[in-house]
Amino acid sequence: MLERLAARAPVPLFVAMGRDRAPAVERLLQSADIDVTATPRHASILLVAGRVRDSDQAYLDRIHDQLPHPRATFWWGDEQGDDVDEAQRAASFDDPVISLRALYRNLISGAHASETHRLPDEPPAPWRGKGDHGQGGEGMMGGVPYGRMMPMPPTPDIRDGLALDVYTTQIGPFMPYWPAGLVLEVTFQGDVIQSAEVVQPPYPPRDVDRVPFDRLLHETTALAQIERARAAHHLVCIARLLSLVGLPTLSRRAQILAARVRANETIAIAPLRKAAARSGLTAALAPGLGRIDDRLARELGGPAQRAAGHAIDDRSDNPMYKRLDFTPVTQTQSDCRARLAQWFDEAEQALALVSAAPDAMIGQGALVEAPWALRAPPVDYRLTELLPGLEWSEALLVLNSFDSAALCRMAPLEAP
Amino acid sequence: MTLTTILIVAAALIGIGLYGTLSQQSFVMLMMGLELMLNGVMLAAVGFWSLTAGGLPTGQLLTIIAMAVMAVEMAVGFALITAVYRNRQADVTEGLTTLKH
Amino acid sequence: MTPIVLTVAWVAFLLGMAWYIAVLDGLWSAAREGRPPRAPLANPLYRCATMLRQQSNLTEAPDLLNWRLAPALYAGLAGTGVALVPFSGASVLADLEVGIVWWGAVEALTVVVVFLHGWSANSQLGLIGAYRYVAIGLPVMLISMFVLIAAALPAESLAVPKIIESQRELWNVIRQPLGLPLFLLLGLSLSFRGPFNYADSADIAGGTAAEVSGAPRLVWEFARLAMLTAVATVAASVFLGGYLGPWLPGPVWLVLKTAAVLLALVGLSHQLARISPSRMMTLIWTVLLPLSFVHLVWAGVLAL
Amino acid sequence: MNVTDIAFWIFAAIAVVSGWRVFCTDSMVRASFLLMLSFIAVGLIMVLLNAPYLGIATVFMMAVEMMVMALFMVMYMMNPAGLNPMMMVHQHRFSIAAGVFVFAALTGLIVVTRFSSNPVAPDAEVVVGLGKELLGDSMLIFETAGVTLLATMVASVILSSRSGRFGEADTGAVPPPLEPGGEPAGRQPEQASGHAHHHH
Repeated sequence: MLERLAARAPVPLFVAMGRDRAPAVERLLQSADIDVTATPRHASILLVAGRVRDSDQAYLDRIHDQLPHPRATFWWGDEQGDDVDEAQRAASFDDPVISLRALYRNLISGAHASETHRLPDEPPAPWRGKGDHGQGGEGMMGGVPYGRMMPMPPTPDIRDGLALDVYTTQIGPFMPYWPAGLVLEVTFQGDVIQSAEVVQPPYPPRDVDRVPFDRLLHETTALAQIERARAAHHLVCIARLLSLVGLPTLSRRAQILAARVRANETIAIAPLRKAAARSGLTAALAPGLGRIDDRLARELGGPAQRAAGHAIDDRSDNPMYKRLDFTPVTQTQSDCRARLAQWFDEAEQALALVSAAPDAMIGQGALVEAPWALRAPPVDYRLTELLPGLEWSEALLVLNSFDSAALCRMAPLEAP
Repeated sequence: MTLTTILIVAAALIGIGLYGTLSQQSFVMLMMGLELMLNGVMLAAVGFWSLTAGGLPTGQLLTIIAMAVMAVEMAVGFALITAVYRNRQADVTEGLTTLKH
Repeated sequence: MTPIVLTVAWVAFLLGMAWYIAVLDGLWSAAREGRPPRAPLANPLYRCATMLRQQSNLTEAPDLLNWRLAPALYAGLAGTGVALVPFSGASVLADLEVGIVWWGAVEALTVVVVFLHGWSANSQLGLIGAYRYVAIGLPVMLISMFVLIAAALPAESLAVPKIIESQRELWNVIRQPLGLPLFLLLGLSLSFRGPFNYADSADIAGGTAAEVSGAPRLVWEFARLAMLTAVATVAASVFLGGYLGPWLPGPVWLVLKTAAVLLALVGLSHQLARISPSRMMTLIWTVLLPLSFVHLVWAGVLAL
Repeated sequence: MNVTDIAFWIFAAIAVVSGWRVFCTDSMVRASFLLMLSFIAVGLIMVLLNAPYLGIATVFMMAVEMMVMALFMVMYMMNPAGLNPMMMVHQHRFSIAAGVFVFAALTGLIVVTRFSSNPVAPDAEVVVGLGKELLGDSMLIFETAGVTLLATMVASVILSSRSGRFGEADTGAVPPPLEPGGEPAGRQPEQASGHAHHHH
């Protein structure tokens, strides 16, 4: 009885976003048959979307072992060999919902055996503790459980100077609402970030977003395709911010719009924008939050640069766009709000261009602005300078107000 | 449940509170000892009020005042701890020595 | 009603309302996303079954006693909140002379229990959720206490049944117009939903519930719904006259009013964006708390 | 033994045992919530003693107070989140002796004293009586308590804020010298601070 009921529930799924994940990943995630969880502890299936770096494998194993039994892994779009069960993988162009549901049903009924631990379930260092709850010993500092570091000496707090203990931990690379692939070592005081260091850089922008732009290098491409790719990319970025401010339903709406834009459907963004504004999306982003200076904005290029008020866009010089009276939209404030408004404006503008010239073609090799800054130089600025002093929730908003290309450029691996 | 048993329980709370106040090094734990003593005092006050004063309203008032004292003690205590901590990074009684000698 | 009947009604009310909220949640999000709802009536049950089917995991060296106890205590607190409210003039499970004060204790203990849940799992994101919740939960609780004291003024009593009886002529929602909106914020805060979801939000991977799975998680999620029910029931009684109403029997009125308040609460939780905790603190201390003072003064002047 | 007696003994046992465990547990958070448990048990005894308002107000107040206490504990103990156990006591034997002595002395006094018996009537309107007393005859006392609390709030904000009397507190609010170019007024604290001590 319990099993029959449980088998009909939406599949609780934790998604580990890899490199070059399938174009349909957004579409999958908004399916009503799927329940994307915020933590592996709530999921039954670990979905690995795309390829995972070798250095991320250990993180993936740790997440895998956090899933409660019964559990299974599903690879989607990763070229896993034949050693992986047919029921647990799908090619990137497949729609895996049916396979996922089948896997989940078998998992619940016991037909598919639950996966065992991948890592040994033992402490990382020998036990050195005492006490009822096993955390330590005696004396002023308490114990040293498992030979772990004791708290750092206190540092003055950034906000009011009260020097308290700090806490250092690694975050990423598969955290929800976190730039895929990025691993940061963050030092907290309470939930305020004191310092951050890049352990692993984020994944570069996905192939799916680049397809029309790459194609343009060697063949004539429809303007509509290019602008649709831009609108879809921006909508996905907007969806992430919507989720972060506690509007998951609107976020799913943005994801659905992005998937429909990719499927060449005609959509309107204005209703979403209006609903988001009515829900207080702008109020949720504090004015001035995540403001970057002019130099950084120029170096980042792309939407971040235009959000700072610089009307620089490769499309301005393109004859086809000139014929359509294209002028770049800009904002002035260069903060999270401005970048969000820029995404909305550019997505709306892109769709307006599509409807103004549905059949226009862009010649091979023409210079067209990508949704992010494709040709910008390396940035002499670190993400790790942007985060200290921010609360955790604000830091996430700031991180997600940049596209993955900008993040990649701001978070290279620091030289040891 | 007689007055005697209630008062003995209150005495036990006061005794434990005194032990805590005298033995703890940390300011905050020290304040916990004080609170536990006040807990015993409040219990004794309500016991007297209920079983010997025949429901005289001023008896309850005494307990309310004890609660207010507790709130004052706690607020001022934490403020002092914060002030001392800002100045000296001290959170145990041995950290303060200016009143010695 | 005999105590046994009352107890059965109390349990049925809590379970039924929790299911009702879960259904409303599903319908509301489907409508907002513009897609048909997925098995709207049965989906909550399916999810319950999923959680029951999952293993209840352990973290490294958790405070197991507190971790397992916290969900049950949270549900229990919600239950005592509902027990304060009379289903009709003569039937109330806990006829407490100081009902409003006990409700205040329920709010305060809820903050403690949620903190314990996040703390005892021995995990950093859970702890961040716990701290955030305390920072927001305590001042919101103060607001609700002022609002409830204001509602007790015209009744000249701290007992919930007397407060209901004092609304025979005029409901408190009209007499004290600021009360209900301020009290609804408490509902969102006590069960951390929508704009007040600082404890279990997705940006900290589920916060205080980030490490819990299986049956304890089911109890935790049920307790959140039960607490929302408790707030709605108290709100329906203190501001909307509870069981009072023409034609229909008292319990029906109470259920209808509670369902209406819950609809408003679910709507608010879906429609409003969440601002950062520090800005919410500023908003509460500088705008909402003074507003509740004004409300109390207004109620006091009227009661004179 | 009736139900009230059984309840009393249970609550009394909870109050005393959890009060004692406060100083035995090795985690700050557990310590403050054990103290809260002790207060809740005492509050429920008060309800048994026909003082429902006082009893439940105790539960309410102590839940808030101990929550704040737990946060302060974690803030000021060099111990992230109070998860690491520790034992921090001084003059231990003397404290135990003092505690036991006070308990024994009080108990002795209680046992030998004869108390008059005048219990509160079961149907007395104690909450109404308390309200009338607070805002009637004893208004002055009540208001004094209120003003004291207000003064406390002001004082604690001043004490704990960053801007000290002679500059920012954490950079050392040093009073000006009494004569030009002299030593700062007042006594200088020694450099050995409690916190640095623990990190040896």
